[in-house]
Amino acid sequence: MASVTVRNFSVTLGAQPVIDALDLDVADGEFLVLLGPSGCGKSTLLNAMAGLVDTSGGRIEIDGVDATWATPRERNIGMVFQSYALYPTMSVAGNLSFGLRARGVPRAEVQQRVQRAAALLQLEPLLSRKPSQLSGGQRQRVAIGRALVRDARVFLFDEPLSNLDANLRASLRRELKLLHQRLGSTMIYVTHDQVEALTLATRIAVLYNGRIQQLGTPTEVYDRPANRFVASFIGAPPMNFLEGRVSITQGLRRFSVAGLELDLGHYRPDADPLAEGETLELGVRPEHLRLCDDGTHEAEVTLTEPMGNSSIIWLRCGGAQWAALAAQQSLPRVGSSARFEIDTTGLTLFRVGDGTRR
Amino acid sequence: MASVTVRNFSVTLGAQPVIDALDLDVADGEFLVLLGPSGCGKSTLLNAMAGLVDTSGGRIEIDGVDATWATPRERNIGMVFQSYALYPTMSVAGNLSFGLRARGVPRAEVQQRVQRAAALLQLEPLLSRKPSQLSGGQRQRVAIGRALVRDARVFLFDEPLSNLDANLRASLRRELKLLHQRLGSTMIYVTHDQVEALTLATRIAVLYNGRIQQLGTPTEVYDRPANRFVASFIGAPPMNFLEGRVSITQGLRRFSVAGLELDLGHYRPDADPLAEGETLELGVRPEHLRLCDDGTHEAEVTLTEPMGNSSIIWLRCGGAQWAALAAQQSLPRVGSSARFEIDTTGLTLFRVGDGTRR
Amino acid sequence: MTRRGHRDPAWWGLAALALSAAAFFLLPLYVMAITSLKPMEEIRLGHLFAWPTQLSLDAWRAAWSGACTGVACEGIRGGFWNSVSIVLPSTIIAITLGALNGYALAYWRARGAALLFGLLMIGAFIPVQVLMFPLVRMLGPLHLVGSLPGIVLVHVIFSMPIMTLIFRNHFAALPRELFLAARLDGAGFLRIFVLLMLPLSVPMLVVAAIMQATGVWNDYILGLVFAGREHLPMTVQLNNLVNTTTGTKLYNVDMAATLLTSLVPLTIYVLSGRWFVRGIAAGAVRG
Amino acid sequence: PRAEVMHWWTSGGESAAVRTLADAYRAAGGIWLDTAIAGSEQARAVAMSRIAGGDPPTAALFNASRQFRELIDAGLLNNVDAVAERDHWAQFLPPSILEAVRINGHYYAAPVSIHMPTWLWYSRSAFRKAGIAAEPRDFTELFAALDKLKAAGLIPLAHGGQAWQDNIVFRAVLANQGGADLYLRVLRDRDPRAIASSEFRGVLLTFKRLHSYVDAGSPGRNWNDATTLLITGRAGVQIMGDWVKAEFATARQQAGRDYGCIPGFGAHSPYIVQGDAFVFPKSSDPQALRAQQLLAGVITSPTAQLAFSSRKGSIPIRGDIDSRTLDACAQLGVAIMKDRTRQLGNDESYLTPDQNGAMADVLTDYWNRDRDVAAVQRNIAAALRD
Amino acid sequence: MIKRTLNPAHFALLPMAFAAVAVYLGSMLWTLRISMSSSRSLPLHDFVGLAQYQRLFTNERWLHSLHNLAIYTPLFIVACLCVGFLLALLVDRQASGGGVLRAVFLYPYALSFIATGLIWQWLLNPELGIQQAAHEWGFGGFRFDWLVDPERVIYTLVIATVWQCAGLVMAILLAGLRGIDADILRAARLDGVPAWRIQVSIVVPMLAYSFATATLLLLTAAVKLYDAVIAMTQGGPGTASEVPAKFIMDHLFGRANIALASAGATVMVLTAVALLAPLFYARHRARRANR
Ligand SMILES: Nc1ncnc2c1ncn2[C@@H]1O[C@H](COP(=O)(O)OP(=O)(O)OP(=O)(O)O)[C@@H](O)[C@H]1O
Ligand SMILES: Nc1ncnc2c1ncn2[C@@H]1O[C@H](COP(=O)(O)OP(=O)(O)OP(=O)(O)O)[C@@H](O)[C@H]1O
Ligand SMILES: [Mg+2]
Ligand SMILES: [Mg+2]
Repeated sequence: MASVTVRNFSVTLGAQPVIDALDLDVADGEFLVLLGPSGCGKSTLLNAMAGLVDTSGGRIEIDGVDATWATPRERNIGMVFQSYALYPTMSVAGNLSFGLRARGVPRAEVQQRVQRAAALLQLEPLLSRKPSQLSGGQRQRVAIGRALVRDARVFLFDEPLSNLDANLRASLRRELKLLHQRLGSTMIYVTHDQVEALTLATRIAVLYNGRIQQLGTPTEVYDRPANRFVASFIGAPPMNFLEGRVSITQGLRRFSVAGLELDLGHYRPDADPLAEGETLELGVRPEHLRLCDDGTHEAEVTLTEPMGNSSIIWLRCGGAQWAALAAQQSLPRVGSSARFEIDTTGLTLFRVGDGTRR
Repeated sequence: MASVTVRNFSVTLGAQPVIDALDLDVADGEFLVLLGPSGCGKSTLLNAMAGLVDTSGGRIEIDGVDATWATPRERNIGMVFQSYALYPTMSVAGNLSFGLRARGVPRAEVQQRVQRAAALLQLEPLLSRKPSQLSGGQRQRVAIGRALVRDARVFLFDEPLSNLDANLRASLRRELKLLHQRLGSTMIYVTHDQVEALTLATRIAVLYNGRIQQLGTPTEVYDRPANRFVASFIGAPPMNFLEGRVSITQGLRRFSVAGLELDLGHYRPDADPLAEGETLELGVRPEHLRLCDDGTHEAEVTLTEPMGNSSIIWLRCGGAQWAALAAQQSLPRVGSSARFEIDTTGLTLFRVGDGTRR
Repeated sequence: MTRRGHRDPAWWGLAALALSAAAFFLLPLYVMAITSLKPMEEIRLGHLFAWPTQLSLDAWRAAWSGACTGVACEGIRGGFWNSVSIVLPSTIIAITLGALNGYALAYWRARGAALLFGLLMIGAFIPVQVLMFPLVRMLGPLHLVGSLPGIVLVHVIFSMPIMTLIFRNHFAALPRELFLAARLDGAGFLRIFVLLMLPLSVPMLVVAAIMQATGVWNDYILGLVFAGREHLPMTVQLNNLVNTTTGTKLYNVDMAATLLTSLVPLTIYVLSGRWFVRGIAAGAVRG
Repeated sequence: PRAEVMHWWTSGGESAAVRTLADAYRAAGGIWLDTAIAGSEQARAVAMSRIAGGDPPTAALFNASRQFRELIDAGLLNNVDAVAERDHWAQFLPPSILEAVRINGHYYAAPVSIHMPTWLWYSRSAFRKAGIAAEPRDFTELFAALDKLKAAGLIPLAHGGQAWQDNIVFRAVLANQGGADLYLRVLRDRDPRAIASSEFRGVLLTFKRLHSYVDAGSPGRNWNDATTLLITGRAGVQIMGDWVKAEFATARQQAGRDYGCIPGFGAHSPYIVQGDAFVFPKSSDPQALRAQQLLAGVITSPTAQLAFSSRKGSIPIRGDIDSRTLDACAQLGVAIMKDRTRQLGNDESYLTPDQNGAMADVLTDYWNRDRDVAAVQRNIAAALRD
Repeated sequence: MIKRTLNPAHFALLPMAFAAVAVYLGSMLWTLRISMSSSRSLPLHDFVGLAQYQRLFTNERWLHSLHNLAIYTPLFIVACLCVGFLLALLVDRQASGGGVLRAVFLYPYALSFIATGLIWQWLLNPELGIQQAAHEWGFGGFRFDWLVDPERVIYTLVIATVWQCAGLVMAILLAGLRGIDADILRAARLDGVPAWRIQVSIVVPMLAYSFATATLLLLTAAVKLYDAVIAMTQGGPGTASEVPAKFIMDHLFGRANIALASAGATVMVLTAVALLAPLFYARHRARRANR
């Protein structure tokens, strides 16, 4: 129900600036996922949006009206705090219902909304407990519930699922998606889990050094990272980075790196075409290294990390380390040699200096 | 440096029993990962092992000597609390060094250990900060550091990486593994992240309803789950469960489910051989459903969830819903029909009643 | 939200409330002050709130160094250092013990401790004058009556219930995880107390200091009985000055003396301000 | 010899007075250590507990009354018979005082001063304003005067509404209207019939009638604030002890010129004697005894007495000295004291503090609320019974 | 938590144990003993049974004192807590003026009541103080003569003592306030809770322990109420504002009847026990549950 616009927004905590001159437009009804390394200012940004910390500059608009000085109540924002910040003296039920009661929602409705939230988050048996009597994950779920019972215009989630087990997380993820579709309210969601990010987001914003590094749809961010940081930050296991040179022989562009010659036929640079002899950094995602007996390249297996339904296989080839993602279960022996090929459609090239996408 | 043995251990919090009559043997130098749904008692178990909560029964031995009544100091256990429990009035450095100073480690060594931990956890710039001036992830890292600076006999980690970004998590995961190999100290590790579980664990214990459901190596637990719960709990996306019947035609056992006939030739039941007409529940992991144009079965694509390097593809076939994990990027259109085949080597069968493995 | 603060009407409301409250609290002080600046003739006219026709500090001078309090006429200054030498140890010891007790009661299960504490609290309901006599009987043989250690001991004993109560409740309100984490770190009873708990109690320590210092400073009855002639606190002089049945009264001197005597506690209050630190336990645990 | 002297004389005039004693003692070769504690009860309490605690002062001030009986019975006091015999106390001490200090033949206290608690003070300026020519000579005239004052818009009776002040007014009425006989039968003999008598009833009624002449601000007021009303001419009359003179003095007012003092009505009005006396606790210190003997001698000596009284506003404990140096009111008192028949003991010299207090409770309650007189008589009887 | 052969707490608590047993328990027993004797100004050790108690409870003034205390205590405590909490909020809110305000609200606690009591006596005296001033400023009808009104005098004691103690309560609550994690208040503000509601529903419960401290503190003060009475009313008008502590003190000293005084003290102690025991038990239970 609301768009959020942030204009050259700055927040300074203690001494150093955490957010500086940040611009961000969140469209009405959007599900924006905020990604960024630990300590980059995600929570601070959410707090500032909610009007909980003083901004040292800039303005924020909700639905086009200036809300820079609006009280949290006026903004009507729902938030899940990273440190759950539950009301320690209230029961779970009390925590869930407090906001509603404070806003004078009729008793019956409060009842029924709390019930719904509790059911959704599997909290029914705990409704009468105090937060101190809950497990970590249960506390987190209460924190989620407290935000969800209210139909806010904007929801801010700060790593809401980090302490939940995989199944619960998956189901809540689905629930959130449905909820978002049903309410159509704007959601800003901080997470470190890339599955969450990619499955939930309509758009992803990558925050780093107090600025937005890239803002785009999941596939954009994943397939066409704006710079080396974004590329390295998104995707687990992370991208392989190797420096090499562009060479052009009778019209076809190739990239020579660590003794390999990769065809750049499919590569579409952002700016002017690749020039002979350019030194660039190559980025290849592990899933684009395919192990197969008829692979073009030969390598030695140095380490294997099984991850259940897939495994990381570390290869040494031409003095360089490559990580490959293999779906199959049967892992090659460490020390054995394996053949692999690189899906050249998935290559990315970065300038060596500023790391921007070439 | 120490083995931990827990004998019919019970903990009651408030009214209801959280852990009841639990037995667990952690070998010296083992890296035991403790898995379980939210609220199943993992933290409680750790706290009890550390001697921080009253045990209502049972005994715990460290290195074979009874430690049921030993003081935390005597147990010499290092622990990362799920709720970080940092010392709010001490700087990060103070938090890290407190335990060392308490044990009278010489100043110089304290210094240098704190430095090492800080470097490892990327906390150097924050050493002089107070916890209240840290971000969630930074607090968590301090909590980890506080445990790591001490060379305890036993380390207890309660979801130590839950609030860190993927890269940091990956690198710390690796560090922990190295640390474990270097120190050779026993580690008990609670996590909800199956990658962590599978990559770190020498053995995995699955806790549910206050008892250990299965205790085994990662591959055992993943490939031969002891019961339906374990199977459903481990593996994301979760296993497909479908009820069906065993049929034997001229010596070959087959399993007919949702209109499909699956060959059970590779299946080795735990107990006596499968009998004709047995009704069982089939468990197939999504990665064992392979989409390929020459697949034996036909199905309709109902939903696709891209997850970066892989995607979940939901198929309807014979009235049943199947989740398949596909590595490739190019996703089939929703509503289109697709062919797939099932890797029958990866099947698991469960008794319908108690859900134990057949 | 300081910057936002100035804008909303609620802030002004609060400010107004604060001012009126302050006015109410200051009214008696105002009367005391101007009374202390008036000559007796003017006071006799009985215009309580009227500003003095001519301000005179004579009363203050007299109170400090001139007024008679018996054969001696040296005002109240005599006992000043006595008071100081009583207050300092009494306060420090009492607070230390109180904090230690509170800490032990809140975190360490010592059998019977709760019972002792209950006993202590009940004792807090007996007027000290009642306890004075038995205490004299008790301390007399130990030659503690009429000595500095004696009076300090007495103050420590009489303040113990409240001091213990304050800190017990304070520690009970802190998140228990902190204590557990410290235990796990291998810290012992005292180390946890000194390095973790005391820093977490700064505001409470201030409150305790305010209470104890004021209480001891203003006491004179215990001082009279237990301090002995050499250590009589200045409040005894103050009392002799202000509190007489059939003697003549010089109100201006009385007020001046009272204000003078209260200067020490007042300074403590003002200075204590910066120790009321915010968010002591913030960022400790999540939940 | 060193003497630590404990007393409650702390305010300006009082300390001036006690200083004369100190000087006299020093002159006699002693060393006077002064322990002044404001408030007679306070001071006595501390003295008691110090005596009990085993470090007693050399001398402690008490009222010449039954207050120190138990100390004597408990054998905690030294007597000063030697001094008393030497100086022939028996000959010059007023009987009521003698009674108090000489217990079964031994002198256990050295009296210092005599106060008369029930003086009637009036402001000349107020009387002038109200057009009152002569001093009232009995209660009818007093009430007439009070009415005149009221009519003149002044506060007729300046009174501090505190139990002990109410009590003083009562005793004034009892002594002057009831007369010495009733006074003694009630307070000394605690004779139920006397208490039930109609005379006593009359006394109570007069007492209550006085209440109708006090102002609204009276309750809780300190006696000196009441005196201030006289000094500033806002009130006419106050019934209070002769320590009031010190208050007048500090306001530079003089007896006869600015205010008048009436010891009682009529030529034979009784004179209530309220004495202060030092007692001498036993102590381990050998030289204390000498100090106590010396002290007893010094404070009762004519010169010391004269110097002391003139400053304290009291009258000397001995009639055998020339009192012309004292102020008018004091001389009046000394004159009256010559007639032993007019001397009456203070209530506390007849009653235990306990009985006294109980009666005070009844009286102050009667003074402040509407009580049936008969009930009050019964209550007083009950208060004095045990 | 853990059974320990040697508990350091035991050593730490030794001084407390000494004070509690040797001094308090000892004195209480001694007092009890004396209350059963016929002691006057010096302790005797004869035995007269409950005679003193009998006398106590047939004594008009004692009963009236209890009655007064019963009125005074709840008023005083509630008023102190409310005012103190309000002041704490005010001081807490003022970023800059906080220090000054704190001192202003706290200073009455520093002044001995001998003098301030007199000031209050003046202020409340209809001929002299506020009422008079009001009349001079032209509010002829204004009446404020509680001090001289036997029915209302007790309330003037409440006013003066609240004025004296509210500051201390403020300090205690302030210390508690400073411990509250800001995130929780933020969460509440996000929930759209009005400021007053945040205070009532969240801050107050979180300050439960501080309030408990303050309440107990005030309770002891109320029971021992003495100085204020002496300084302001001396128990008057008549015996309208008498309180138990004054009764005890009078008999302890002026009226030299320590037996009766001891009886009074014993009764006060027993009342305190009756009041506290359930409180303690409940708190004990609660703490257990949360562990
Ligand atoms: N009160 C403070 N004073 C100074 N610096 C602070 C304060 N609070 C936070 N910071 C710093 O601000 C930065 C941003 O904090 P923030 O909590 O927004 O990080 P984050 O992106 O949420 O990290 P995480 O993913 O670990 O939660 C961090 O580096 C932190 O150290
Ligand atoms: N003080 C308490 N009183 C009553 N029940 C409690 C108390 N503390 C925890 N519990 C319950 O005990 C169970 C186990 O808690 P525990 O913290 O061990 O769970 P957990 O396995 O760590 O869960 P999570 O993964 O969410 O941290 C939970 O269901 C919780 O509700
Ligand atoms: Mg954060
Ligand atoms: Mg947990």
